[in-house]
Amino acid sequence: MIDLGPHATFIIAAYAIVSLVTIGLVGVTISNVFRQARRLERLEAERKTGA
Amino acid sequence: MTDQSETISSNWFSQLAHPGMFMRWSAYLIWPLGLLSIVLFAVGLWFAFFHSPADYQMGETVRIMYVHVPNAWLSQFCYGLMAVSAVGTLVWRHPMADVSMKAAAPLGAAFTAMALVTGSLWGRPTWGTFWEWDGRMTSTLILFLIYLGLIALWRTFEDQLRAAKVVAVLTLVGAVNIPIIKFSVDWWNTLHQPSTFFRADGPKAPASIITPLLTMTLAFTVLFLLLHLLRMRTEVTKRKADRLEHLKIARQQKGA
Amino acid sequence: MRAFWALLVRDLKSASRAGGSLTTLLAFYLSLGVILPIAIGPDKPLLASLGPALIWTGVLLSSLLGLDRIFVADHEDGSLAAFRHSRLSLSTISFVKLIVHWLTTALPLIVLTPVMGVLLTIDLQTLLSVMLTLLLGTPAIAALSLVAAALSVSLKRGAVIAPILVMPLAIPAVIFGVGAAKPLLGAGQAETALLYLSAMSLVFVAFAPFAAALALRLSQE
Amino acid sequence: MNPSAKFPQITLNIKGLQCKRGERTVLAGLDLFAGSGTFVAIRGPNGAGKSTFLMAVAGLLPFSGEVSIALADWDYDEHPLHEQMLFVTHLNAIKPELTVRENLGFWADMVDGSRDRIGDALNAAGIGQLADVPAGAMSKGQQRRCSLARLLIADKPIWLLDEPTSALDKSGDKWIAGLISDQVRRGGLVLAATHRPIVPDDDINIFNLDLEPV
Repeated sequence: MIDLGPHATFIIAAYAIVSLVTIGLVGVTISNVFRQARRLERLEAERKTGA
Repeated sequence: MTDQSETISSNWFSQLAHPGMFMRWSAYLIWPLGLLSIVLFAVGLWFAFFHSPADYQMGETVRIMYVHVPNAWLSQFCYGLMAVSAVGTLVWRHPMADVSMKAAAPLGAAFTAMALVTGSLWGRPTWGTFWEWDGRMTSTLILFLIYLGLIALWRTFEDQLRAAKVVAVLTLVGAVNIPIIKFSVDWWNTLHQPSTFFRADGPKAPASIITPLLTMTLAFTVLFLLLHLLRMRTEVTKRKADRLEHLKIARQQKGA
Repeated sequence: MRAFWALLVRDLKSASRAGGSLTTLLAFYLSLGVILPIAIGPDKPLLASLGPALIWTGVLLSSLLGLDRIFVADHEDGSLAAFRHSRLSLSTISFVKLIVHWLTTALPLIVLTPVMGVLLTIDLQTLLSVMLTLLLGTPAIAALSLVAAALSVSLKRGAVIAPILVMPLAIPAVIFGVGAAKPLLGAGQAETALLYLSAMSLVFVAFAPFAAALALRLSQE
Repeated sequence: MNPSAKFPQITLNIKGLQCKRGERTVLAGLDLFAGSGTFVAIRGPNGAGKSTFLMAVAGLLPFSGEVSIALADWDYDEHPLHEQMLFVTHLNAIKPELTVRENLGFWADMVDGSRDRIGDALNAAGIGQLADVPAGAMSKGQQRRCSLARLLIADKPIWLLDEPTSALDKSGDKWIAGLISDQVRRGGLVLAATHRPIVPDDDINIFNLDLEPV
């Protein structure tokens, strides 16, 4: 890693937090996509059998 | 009162954005946006760390700017998008406008929070404290409060369809107030700190800083558009599922 | 016009008769006047210098207390639906509600401010300038409260959320209010702050009834 | 307008009225044509959309389809249409801390009625002697009578009544039936949603509108 100078800890902390939150956002968004898709499939299946 | 009838306008614009149509054409955008944002992040980070010199004034801490400025920009851009969606909900009665507004609010809050955290991490080595009541940072903090208010209002409504229009009104009221808040905070800032020799976004950035800054900003913006698209698709699916659930409950009541 | 006065008189009468909310409002304001000096400590010069800021914060917090009552009473007893067929448009009704809210909330607080001045050991000159800024600034806060109340009228838990919506939007009023009351950089700056404050109050009071009427119509659907 | 003058010719034309409350479709394609001198009795089980129908006609609820109301040679600028209607919901719109006279006086001012008819209205409603009592102190039935007395202090051609007889006793039912009969005889149009059937005088033209839950 290149020399980040005297304030390296703050630079690394900033990037760490940003990447953590960003990856968290991506993860939550994608998991929601699948969660709702599965929920819709389950309800549509029920409607076909139940109706 | 006389012949008051609501006909759904069927020009191509609302046709294109009809939930069913939206789900079809937006599916094609997911992978291109995803790949583009990964490439942009890779290039941006490479520039940020390996290919740009330290700033003669800020030193190495300028690299924090490469994540702070994009988030600060996105917190404004996202509110702008929500304001346009609010007008879409209230004025053009656009079917997807409230979905877009609801999908954008939490993202806006997250980007604003990141802007605040990176701003204070940048402030510590530069100003010596984690929080300096600097004009720009204070405005960003107030914007964060407005985002929280909007999300809270969304969640307090049970009936999401009615919530959409009411939240749209608050979004527009907020949009009108943001410039006033910015102006008053800057005025307040000059009151208490006659001059900070160092504005948060620094003097005119030399070329070597512009490229990483621009690439990272583009990367974050593309990521935001992708996440916004995905959240809109999730909201459409959720509303379809909710409707089926209502039918199931109604059927069960009739049956019981 | 007859209906305009009828609504104004009715609301003022029912507010004064069901006086409970007025006493809680003043009690809350006074208790702030007690807690803050206790928390800060009896250091008189410090309290005096913080005076205007504490009074403005106290007035803002107190006026947010009963803010959801503006429309909820009429919503729950069916008056709001009956207004639809009255001579007054929804925005005129909202304007009357704004006047009533200011008279029953901000005015009592301003009248009580001298007592706060005594508690915070403020000199007479500063006290008078604070009361002037309150007089000019509270209409803006009342206008914001009106819109927030209209937005949350049909919510079961609306009462909790309305203040949160008003707080960030009321910050400019507090900035110019305290700025005018306690000029750091001399009288010139107090004038500009007063001008901004009054301009903001005028604009907010002018637009709030229409925004509130729109919010009411939407949340009734 | 003295209390017995005739109303202008009214035409109410509803075509394909559809209403949704949140996710649920409550009214699906309802048609109704009614004119002056008619009493429309809206009947149906709970959840059939009686109140929703009245709120749609009163203009308090968005709907698709068409609701057109017209008054013969009427100056709509001078007297807007939405002011020619009185809508008594199942809520009484009364401030408990104000006296009965103050409440009715307020509504007289709001809907351009006349204050000096309050006395007769209260006597007709059977609560004449409670004029200066705080409304909150009265019983549910008396409060309902006070709310319905609003119909007598102003001359409006169209009445929309949601459960008018709720909380009323036998004599109250008879009073309401008489009230509606007079209004219809004057050429007014009354739309009332009720559980217990209202039996007006026999010369009154009744139109039964039965709603089914969707």
